[in-house]
Amino acid sequence: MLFVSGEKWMLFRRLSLATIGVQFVLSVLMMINFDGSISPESWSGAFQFVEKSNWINMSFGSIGSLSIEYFIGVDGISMPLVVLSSFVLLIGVVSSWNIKEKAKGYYILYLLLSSSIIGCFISLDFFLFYLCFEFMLLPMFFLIGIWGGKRRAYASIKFFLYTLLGSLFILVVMIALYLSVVDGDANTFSLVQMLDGSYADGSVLDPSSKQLIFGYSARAVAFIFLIIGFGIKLPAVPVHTWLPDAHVEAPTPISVVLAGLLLKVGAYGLFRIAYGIFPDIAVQYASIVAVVGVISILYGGMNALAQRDLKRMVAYSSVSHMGFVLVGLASLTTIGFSGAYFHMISHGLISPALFLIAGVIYDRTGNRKMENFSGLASKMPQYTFFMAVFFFAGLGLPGLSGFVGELMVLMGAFGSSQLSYWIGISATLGIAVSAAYFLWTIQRMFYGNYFVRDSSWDSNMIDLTSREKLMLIPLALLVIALGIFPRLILDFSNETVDFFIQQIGKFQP
Amino acid sequence: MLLALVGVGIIVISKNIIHAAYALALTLISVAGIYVLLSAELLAVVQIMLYAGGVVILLVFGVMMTNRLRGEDVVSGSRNRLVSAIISLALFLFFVFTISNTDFNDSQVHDSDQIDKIGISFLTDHIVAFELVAFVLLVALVGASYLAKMASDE
Amino acid sequence: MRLSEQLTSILNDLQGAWTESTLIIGSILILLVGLIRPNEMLIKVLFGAIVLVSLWLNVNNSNEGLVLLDSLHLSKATNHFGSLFIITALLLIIFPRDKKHAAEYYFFILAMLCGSLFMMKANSILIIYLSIELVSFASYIITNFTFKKVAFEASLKYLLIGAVSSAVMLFGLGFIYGSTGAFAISDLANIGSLDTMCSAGVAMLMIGVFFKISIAPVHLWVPATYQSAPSDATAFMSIAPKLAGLLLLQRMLTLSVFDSELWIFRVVLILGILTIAIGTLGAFRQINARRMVSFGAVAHSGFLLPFALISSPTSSEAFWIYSVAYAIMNVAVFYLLDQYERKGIHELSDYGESVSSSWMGVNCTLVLVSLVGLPPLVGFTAKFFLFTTLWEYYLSSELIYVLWYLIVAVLATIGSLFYYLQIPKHIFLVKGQTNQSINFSLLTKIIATLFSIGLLLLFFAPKLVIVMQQLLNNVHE
Amino acid sequence: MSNAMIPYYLYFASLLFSAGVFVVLTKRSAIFILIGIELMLNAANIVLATFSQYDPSLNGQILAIFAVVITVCEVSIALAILLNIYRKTKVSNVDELTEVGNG
Amino acid sequence: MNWLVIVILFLPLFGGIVSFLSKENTGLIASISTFFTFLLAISLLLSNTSFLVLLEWLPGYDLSIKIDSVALLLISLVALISTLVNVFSIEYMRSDLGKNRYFAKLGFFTFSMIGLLLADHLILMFVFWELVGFASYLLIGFWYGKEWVPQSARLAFIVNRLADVGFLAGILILNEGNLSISQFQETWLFLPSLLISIGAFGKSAQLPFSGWLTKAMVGPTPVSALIHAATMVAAGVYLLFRIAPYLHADALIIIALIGTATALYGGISALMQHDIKKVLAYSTISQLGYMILGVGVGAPEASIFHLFTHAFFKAGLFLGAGSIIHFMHKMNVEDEQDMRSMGGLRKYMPWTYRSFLVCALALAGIPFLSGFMSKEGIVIAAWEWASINGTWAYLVPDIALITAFLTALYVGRMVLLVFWGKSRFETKVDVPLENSQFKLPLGILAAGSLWVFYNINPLAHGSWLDSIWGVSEGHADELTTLIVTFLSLLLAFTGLILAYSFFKPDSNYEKSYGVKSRDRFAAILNGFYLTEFYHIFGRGVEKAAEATFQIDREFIERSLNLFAIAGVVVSKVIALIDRFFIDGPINLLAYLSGFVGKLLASISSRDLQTQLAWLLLGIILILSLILIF
Repeated sequence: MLFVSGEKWMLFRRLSLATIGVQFVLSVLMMINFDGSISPESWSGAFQFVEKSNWINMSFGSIGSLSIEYFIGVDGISMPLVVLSSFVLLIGVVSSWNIKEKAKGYYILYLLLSSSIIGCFISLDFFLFYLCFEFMLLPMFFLIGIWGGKRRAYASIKFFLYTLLGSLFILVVMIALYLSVVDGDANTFSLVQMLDGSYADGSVLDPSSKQLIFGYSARAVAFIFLIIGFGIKLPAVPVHTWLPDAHVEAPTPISVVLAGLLLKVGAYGLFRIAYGIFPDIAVQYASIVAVVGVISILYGGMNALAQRDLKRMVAYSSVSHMGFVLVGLASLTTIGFSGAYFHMISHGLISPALFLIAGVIYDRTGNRKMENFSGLASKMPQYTFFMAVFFFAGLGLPGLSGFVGELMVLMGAFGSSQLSYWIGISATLGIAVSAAYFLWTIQRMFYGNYFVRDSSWDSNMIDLTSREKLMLIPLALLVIALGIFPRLILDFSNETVDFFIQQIGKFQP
Repeated sequence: MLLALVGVGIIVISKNIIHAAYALALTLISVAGIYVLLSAELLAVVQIMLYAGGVVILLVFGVMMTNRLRGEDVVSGSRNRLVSAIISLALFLFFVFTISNTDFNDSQVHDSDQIDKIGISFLTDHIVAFELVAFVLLVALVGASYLAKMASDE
Repeated sequence: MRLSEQLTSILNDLQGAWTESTLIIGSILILLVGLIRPNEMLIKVLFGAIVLVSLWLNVNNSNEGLVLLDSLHLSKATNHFGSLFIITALLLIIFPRDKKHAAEYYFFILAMLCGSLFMMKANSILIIYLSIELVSFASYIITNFTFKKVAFEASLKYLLIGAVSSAVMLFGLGFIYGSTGAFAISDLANIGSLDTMCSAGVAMLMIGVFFKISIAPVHLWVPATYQSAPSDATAFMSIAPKLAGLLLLQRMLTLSVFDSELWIFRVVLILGILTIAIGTLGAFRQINARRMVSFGAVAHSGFLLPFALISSPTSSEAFWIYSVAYAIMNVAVFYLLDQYERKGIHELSDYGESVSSSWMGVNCTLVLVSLVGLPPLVGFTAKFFLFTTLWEYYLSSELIYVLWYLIVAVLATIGSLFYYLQIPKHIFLVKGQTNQSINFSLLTKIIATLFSIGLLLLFFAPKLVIVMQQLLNNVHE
Repeated sequence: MSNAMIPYYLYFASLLFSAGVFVVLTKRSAIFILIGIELMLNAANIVLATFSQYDPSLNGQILAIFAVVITVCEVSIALAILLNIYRKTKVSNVDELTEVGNG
Repeated sequence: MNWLVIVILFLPLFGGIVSFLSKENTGLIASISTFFTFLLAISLLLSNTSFLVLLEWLPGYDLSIKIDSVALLLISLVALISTLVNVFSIEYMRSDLGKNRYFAKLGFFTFSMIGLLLADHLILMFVFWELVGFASYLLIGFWYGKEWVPQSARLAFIVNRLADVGFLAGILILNEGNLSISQFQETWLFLPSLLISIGAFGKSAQLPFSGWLTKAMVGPTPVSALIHAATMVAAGVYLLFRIAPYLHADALIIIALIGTATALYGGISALMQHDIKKVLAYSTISQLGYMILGVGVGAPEASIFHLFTHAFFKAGLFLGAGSIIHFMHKMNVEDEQDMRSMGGLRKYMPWTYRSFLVCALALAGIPFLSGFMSKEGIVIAAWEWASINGTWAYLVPDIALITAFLTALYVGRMVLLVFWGKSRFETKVDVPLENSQFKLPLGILAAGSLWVFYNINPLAHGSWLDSIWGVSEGHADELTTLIVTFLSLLLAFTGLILAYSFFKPDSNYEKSYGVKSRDRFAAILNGFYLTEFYHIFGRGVEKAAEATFQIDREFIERSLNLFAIAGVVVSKVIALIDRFFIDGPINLLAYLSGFVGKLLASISSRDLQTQLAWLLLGIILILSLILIF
């Protein structure tokens, strides 16, 4: 953490850059050392680089003890996400280069945020996970609330409340899980034990105990709670409305992190916790989740089509894209899971880039309304080029990473035994919708005769600076690389996902 | 007992605080009589001394120092009669119900040297309470005098 | 003879009441010193010394069980909770005091403290009554110490409500006494079952204690009083008597006699739910910061209430953690509010003026977020333990009310965000009308920071709370 | 004095208590309210005294005596506060005291 | 051999990239690279290579590339036409600023198209399918500065995309671990067959997706020649050719009907156009209809042959049109593509005229030219098919014949109006003005339309290429062949004669043609308002999107904030209760007793006694709870 006194913002940004840079290098090193070919026998065998030490251990006399552990490690699912996070965070630092106001606070919060995001991905203790999950809220709240746009107060509070609501659902499930899962004799928060399903006999969430809460089985209630909780973070329709506001009001780097990583945390939670711990219920509720996903895809897409604000459009496109993740999860097939997973990664690259692109125009003019611009292509060809790469990646053009994820998700959806064809076909329609809104945007803003609403902006309409290129080029390269060689990522996650599906397969009818 | 009821009646009906205060004195004295009937002589004495002698005079003082200073009527309006009546009636009915549901048969009267006994238990069984009440008195004394001083200061 | 035996046992047990005796004597000392030399610093130092001595005595107290001829009941819990109260009192030193009236002021604080200790330890119903009255009297009087008209009003209302509830309680005590012949809580354990009259008595006794804990429907005095009483007195009032009352109630209600009395559980849980609801919903509409926080405190009383019903080790552990967290948070929040009020910031909308002091704003936010119960602050740990306890309790008791309680508590936690966050919202997000710059002294900032660090630290190392418990019980591992 | 009389004392106490409640609720003057409270406390004392006669250690009576003492203190504090209020506002009716709070 | 495939695939892309980076000679580099691709493909074709390559792309999903002679032949075709178009474009785009970009995009397109032809795995095919669409989008939108250009480009892409949704959904329904065309065994079910066919319809501009093709004409004309005549639009046919054996019978019928309808639609629409490119575009639609029809009636090999020949003559026509437009542009004619401003171009550009005429006649289906040979095959197959399927099915060959007549008619009209008669513009030059870079491609393409390249017998309906696509011999009986040949020849010549009689120089029509009058056949001119329909559809979607957003803002948002609002409301209610709870019962009782008075006046929640009343009420409730429980 960065508690350096003084008022020099230069110092802060360099320090944070260095910190995040080191973080990135370390995570890449880790990834290189990660062995993706291990096929796990059980969840406890799936994790690597495990570190474990006792953190909180309280004796409760006869009841047992509360033990919370500092227990971290990565498997094939979290490893690439860790790298992605550090990468996107790095981009975020670079893009916050021109934040000078209250820079100290900004960077402190930013680093707090970054460590909690990474913490989320690597923690193997539910409590630790939850902690990091919550920990993201406050810095985010302030980052949006202080450095945001005009309606920042509204947006940040909305964001905060929504996400908090979600996390309370998760909290309830966490407590229930804690009381049901044992490691040896003692109750534990260890995700590994939860995943391996070592339940205490007769406890609430023990699959064999069939405990009812309000007439539903306790496990179903817990699963639904988790879906709601992470669904808010994801965000899925109909609990997505915080997202556009938060994005629109957040400063560019924060939008980048928000879209690139925070949404992934929600998805990761669904993977790891909702689907990992409750595979039996996941099978039962597959079609409901899929329907929510499809609605998110189409609904988000239609909303994006109606937007006049570039950032808002991108925000809704995120809703649409995260719908694919839900569909992929709901398919409960290897390809669907991998697809959902891949889509997370790819969206983690595309959406930051899209927000950067929106940020570029905002930096120049202080305006993002589409109707205020047209024909930018002739004035800013490089900008247009990058825009095209990411827009087309967003609409799922083959050869770019967006396509692979969508394709795999759809393959999963069609291949799933739980879902009817109509789910898949409707989800496929989402591709057309995304084409519509991205292309429309391109047409309105970049093609046609050059025009800006306010002639005073004219002088600012310069092409990309080298700093902006520095951010966009790596993203573009990665998007293309992943589009052509998806196995760059999938080789890491493959074994884990296979094992995952095996676990779920036990409950398939 | 009847006397007490009369006093209560006056309090309830009266609008004049002074009248009410005197009626309270009447009630208190008759309650002291009841104490005697209940063979709680010490309590009766304390009742007359502290209550009838202390509280009522305090109250009258209070009335004098507030309303009277202004030369106004010492009449106090009343309100919410119906609700209040319902509430108090409900309470009363509840108590009556409770009491009538209870048997009081296995007890016997102990009639001995009360004052001795009480004095001893003040210093033995209830020594803590005794000290405590002393402290409470101190607090109240300091508080009341302090507040009164505050009032006269400003 | 019996008398001499009694006297001997009193002498033997006297150690059990040393703390209180010290406090009584100390308070008189303060009063005297105040009469002779009304020097603020001197009084503060004296106050600190008295409190420290009593803390030392309390920690070193080794008596347990019934002492002083069944008047008091000592246990590990009374020991460490007593120390907690004393420490809370000690913390009050950080609040700045006006020169005037310092001696009297601390006298009443000590009286409150002493009363709380007695209340917590009371066994005889006589002591219950007296200690509650002692605390009440001290509170009534201390409410006046802001010397504002509103304070007088508030204290008069407080007194009248208090008097009514104490009359009810006394009536109830009479019922209990009458129907069972029991004159102490420990005697209640011996009776077979409760008849209607005794139940009524217990209920009315509970009303009296609820008055101190500020549970609905006897919470009505809270907002007015908290709003107009001096900050430190408010902080103390919201901690020591409340927790003491809870402990008393816990000792009483967890007697096996009441196990079969379902109505008690229902009534307590329903009132708890009601209290949470009223506290939370009431806080929404407030525009005065202090008043809002006081509604929050009412909600917290509701959160704490179930601990009075549950006697498991988990519960007592959780109770302790919640109490410690609550004590620290409340002292902190009232300290901060006090500091802001000293700069003329009372209403929520005034907080926009303080945008220039963002460091205080951060501290403020941390404390309030902790009150909401979010990580990474100890408020979360407390809530977490509370929920865990309730869940366990639900599983063991199968009372549907507990589940509802849990649901309401979770919802209220969400709801509490809406109002607690008003202050940070105004500090950071809404600009004030005037651009006067408000600066806080370094000392204030340091103290506020220490509070924040404490809240964070206890979150990351909740073990410290347990260690503290052991230390306060003079147990060394 | 027989056991049979007990309920009647208790009825009487209840009546007194209820009357006190009524007074507390209806009268506007703070002093009147205090009088009401006195009635309630007296009722409680009667209950205590009633039961005390069957108790060899007379605890009820002792409690009642303490209660009387406490009541006196209470009244004195109340009057002191009232005096302060009166000095400030020239008001002694509680419903005219509406300054605290905003609802 | 694998490396050769990769070279073939990536050479055009590489050429495109290099030409993008190079300052000068961009077109030359691109041309050379595609030419080498062509040579390579031809050499592979001649060496009769055929193999399968597997790539593991996703874990567990091998993508297969299959090289066989059909693919190689078509690759050669694509490479050849691409080369020619590149050469043509060097001159055509000489003065354009963005020509680097242009050649790069062309290279990218060629790459995608070759990839599409190589793909054996359906997903891989889909990948390139999309890339082809994307490249087309880029090229259509090349002159993005004009307002309607990007709009048209977007329309083309989205229409394609919609069809692709069907394609993808079809593929995914089929997906059971194997998606390589060469490894399919059984006939597919109806749904996936139909869905995949929809994909093909989209790319091949069949009804109802035809509209995009005419819109696509806003791109540079060489692009139209390459993409929208010869290659991309043929992708759908190629796909259907590949999967024809596995298609469900019902789906085949639908394909046949759609093809027929499209053929007729294109033919009618082409009749009335004024824009030379539009004529060609509708004609392309019509011809594509033929091909699709061919697949539908079970003669995919005839279709692919038609595709092959059509590629030559239609590319020739488009390049010819490009040459004309280029010329008109130099003449500073305002509507450079409007036939109403042309006329008598024969003498200014004789080379163009000759090649254009050859190609046009090939299109009309005149013997000795390739069009005749391939089109006959389809019509004969349709006739055969109809004879099996019953009376109603004769609709298909009948309409095909009518379309042949229409084709001859509009071809004749176009040639006459453009090249014959007097010029309707101000001439500035008298000498023929043609560039060798124009002549070469035009010549090659026109030559490619001659019969000799396919079969020595000008009246035969097959060619030596038949062996490549493995046509099944001798299924048509002589009589049918004879009748059909006769009929179509008759119709074609009738059409030409009719056209001549209408549009011959100095005819009434020809004289009045330059006058831009109101069109009597607006519906036909506008292609039956298909694109307008798209626009309406698009607006509908837009409206729906707006509505969704409204829902989002008004409904979802509200209902979700209900929690907060509910909180506020409840707190208000609490306040109200606080204030009126006492009032309520009092009110009631007051009415009853007629005792309405001051009681109600001064009750408020701040008031102590109300609070006390609350308190005591609470106590009573608690106490009564004891009794209840």
